[in-house]
Amino acid sequence: MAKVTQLIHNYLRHSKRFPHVFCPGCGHGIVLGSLIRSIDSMGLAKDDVVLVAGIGCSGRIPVYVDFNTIHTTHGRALTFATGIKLANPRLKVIVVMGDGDALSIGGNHLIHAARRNIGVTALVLNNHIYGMTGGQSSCTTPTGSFSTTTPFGQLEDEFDISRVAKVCGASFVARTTVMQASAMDSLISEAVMHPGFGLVEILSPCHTQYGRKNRFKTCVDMYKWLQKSSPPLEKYRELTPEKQEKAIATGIFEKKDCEGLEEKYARMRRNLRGER
Amino acid sequence: MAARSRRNKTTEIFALGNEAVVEGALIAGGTFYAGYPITPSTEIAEEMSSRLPHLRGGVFIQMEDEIAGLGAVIGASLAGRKAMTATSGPGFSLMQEHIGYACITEVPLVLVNVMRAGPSTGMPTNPAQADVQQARWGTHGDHPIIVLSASDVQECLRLTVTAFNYAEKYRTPVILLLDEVTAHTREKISLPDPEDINIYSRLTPSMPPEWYMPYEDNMRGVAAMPPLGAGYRYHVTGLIHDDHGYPTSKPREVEHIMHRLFRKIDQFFYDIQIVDETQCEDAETCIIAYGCVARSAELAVQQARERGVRAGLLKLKTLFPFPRPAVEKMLRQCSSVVVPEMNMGQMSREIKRVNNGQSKILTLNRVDGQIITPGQILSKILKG
Amino acid sequence: MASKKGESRVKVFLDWCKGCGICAAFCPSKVLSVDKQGKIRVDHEDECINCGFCEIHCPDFAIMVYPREERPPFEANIDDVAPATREELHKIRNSNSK
Amino acid sequence: MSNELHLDRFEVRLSGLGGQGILTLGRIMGQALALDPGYEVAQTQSYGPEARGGASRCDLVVSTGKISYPKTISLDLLVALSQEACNKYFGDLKSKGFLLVDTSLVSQTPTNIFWGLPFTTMAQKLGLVQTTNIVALGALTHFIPFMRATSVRKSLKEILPLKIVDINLKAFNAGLNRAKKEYPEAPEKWKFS
Repeated sequence: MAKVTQLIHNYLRHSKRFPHVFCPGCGHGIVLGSLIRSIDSMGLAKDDVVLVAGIGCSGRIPVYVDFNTIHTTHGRALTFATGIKLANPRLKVIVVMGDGDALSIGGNHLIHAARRNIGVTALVLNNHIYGMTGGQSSCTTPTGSFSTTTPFGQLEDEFDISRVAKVCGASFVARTTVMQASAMDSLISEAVMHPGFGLVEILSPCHTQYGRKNRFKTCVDMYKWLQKSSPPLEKYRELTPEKQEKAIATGIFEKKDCEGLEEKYARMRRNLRGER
Repeated sequence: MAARSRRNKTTEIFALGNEAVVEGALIAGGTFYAGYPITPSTEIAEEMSSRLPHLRGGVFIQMEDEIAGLGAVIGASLAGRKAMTATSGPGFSLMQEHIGYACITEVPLVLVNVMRAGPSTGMPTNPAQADVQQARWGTHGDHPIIVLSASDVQECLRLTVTAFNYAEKYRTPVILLLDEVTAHTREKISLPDPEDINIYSRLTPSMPPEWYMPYEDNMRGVAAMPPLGAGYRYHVTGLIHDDHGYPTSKPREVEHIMHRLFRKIDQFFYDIQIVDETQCEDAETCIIAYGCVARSAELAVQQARERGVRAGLLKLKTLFPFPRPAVEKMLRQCSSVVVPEMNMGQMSREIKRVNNGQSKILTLNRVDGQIITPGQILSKILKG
Repeated sequence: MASKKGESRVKVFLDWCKGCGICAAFCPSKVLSVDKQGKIRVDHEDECINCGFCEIHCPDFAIMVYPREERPPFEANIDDVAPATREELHKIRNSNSK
Repeated sequence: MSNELHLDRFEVRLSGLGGQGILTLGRIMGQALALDPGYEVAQTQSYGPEARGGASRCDLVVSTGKISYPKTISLDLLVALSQEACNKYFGDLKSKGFLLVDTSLVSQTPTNIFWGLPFTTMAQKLGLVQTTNIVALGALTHFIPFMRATSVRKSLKEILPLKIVDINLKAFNAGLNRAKKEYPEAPEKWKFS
């Protein structure tokens, strides 16, 4: 275990100033650590990994890590990733997005990336809020909870990111939380190794913007709440319907054998060119 | 599809303007197209979809919207491809944010916009030249950009090659403006032998990666650009960044990159400025035109000469950076200048800006979705 | 991964620690606490069972656990150097005057 | 190329209903004139938003020298394959221009001086009404003196899908022969400026 932190340090950009910009207790750092560990465990070269991010807190992740990193426009990270993957299928393209990034402004792109099954991995960091802009409600802000733009409680129903991805045809869908870092490591590895479109939804609490407005005294309270309310899928199934209502299942929701779009395209090209 | 004429023995084909764009792109080394279909630019996508898969590594993808189209093009360009997209009015509006992204991250790409008439959905199958200022200033924030305009089918091919060359040489998005008439006219064009054409590709770094600076300021103002995965790991961001690519808000570094972005285009101005002069040497009345209107103007000049009026035509192929020296020369020389265009005066605004009272400027604007006829220009010349 | 008590040492990079308290709150052996400065303090190093929770859940990569017998990370290997004792000083002085 | 007729903006409009193959006709004709005898040709089109039905038109400007303005100004020849097109575009014809109509669909012409052949009926007799445009193309090859049958056939083979080339060549010959038979004098009537 001793080498874990040192290993992470090896992947960080030494020219960047640390600590990073995330608030104390923000889960995004844990995700970054997990991402580094899983990439290391898969034995991928730094050069072969492209980390693409959108705008928002999650968009700040790539700059710290020594891969090919791209900080794109709001919500469009998946479109850049699609271009990169089709242009050079050898690259492992990982997209880091926030909930607002992926499902609000970028909802269309998520739907279609899942549908066309492009071989990129999307990590959706769900903190239930627009963190960077100051805590406005997002499409995943739970019904009834408060934000700077829902001062009287959110009236709209929230998106279930994993479910959206699944019905859109994503061939690998999983959910985890930052309280389960080891599980997250293996889920990310599995998603990256998966040939088609893989999506991992990661619950990453935002105490600064969401927790404070919703009766969480400290960020540790949020982590405790996460620990309590996110049972693995098997346990979740055993719960009574009332309890299921309040719980958030974690684990793998979808995994099907498939071929990524870039592979299909390459095959079509080989056929047209008469190559084997 | 079905639009492509099968190759003749000579290298002449009978093709649409849109098809000529595709020929140009392929000659220039384009291997990636992502876009969203929109009239009157669709033939470009259709043609690309049937041609690109035959190329080694060629990729065509139809994205979910124009925003995604340009996003994928930027991604592919970062991965080392010569990439392009094509669109029309509404799609061009959607692409604006990504044009700015490509400007600040200095990603080479070519964007063809076949202009429509009117704002919003406008008139899909009628010509106009109403996106000239949008092409220049569409995306937010100060930025330099190269905007070209083709007036006939052969030019569609040539200028597409030029657009790719500029994009690669100066690491910048290049916008090629067409209009419905140019895009949908079929004409005979000769396909140049690729060996007769200068093709430029971006410079890639050749040094140990640790010493590579992705946005280094050098004499050219254009840094070398490696494809993703080549060992030069760097950070690409739409935030204002320093020479290493990391976000910065230090006033000195911000000023530095903004000035360099403009300088890299400015210092190559005379390479970028392309204009055609027709009978300008002794002209007293000059028509300054671009796109399909320049062809009407050509006939009008001929007819005016037959009536003893010494008219000339300055055809602008580069719209931005604004070809000021070429225009100023005609403003000094001629007593009147006619600016016919199919908008409410987007280019004449630029010309008036540099006029300084040297010449009388007559505008001729048509916005009914019809091309300006030679007769209209002629009567303007005769009256002026 | 868990080992016996007393076999591990804990290192905190205080420059990077933001004091969120996650490691302290979830440490099964109560090794850590948040001090008045808002940084993590290692209180009971001997209690550490090297479960690894704090390392992989520290958002700031600011904490590491390593085996006791290993050389402490980020310290120079100067074990065989020590300031002179009084006797040694005396001895040196005597030998010089000889 | 030197023994070709010298042309200065010879303008043709092909018009009819969407779905009659007006645009294909224009393309084959344009390519035949541009690539083989080496004229300059600018072919433009205009059509309604609907893919089938509605008005359709295709203009060609043919010239020995470079063409500046690509659209038509006043027509030397108007080909109308529908009554509506004939009514609509007759006014764009030059005073000395010629009119060619499909007599199976155009029953009333605005003038008594016109060339007319029942293209649609002929195509139906051939067994494929879709070849109407190519029957017309055959006739046009006779009427337009600088258009060579060999180059039109070549262009037709290049543009049409392989499967339907044979029937269309048949249609082409039918149009050409019928026009030769009924209007043997026609090609001599042109006066080129």
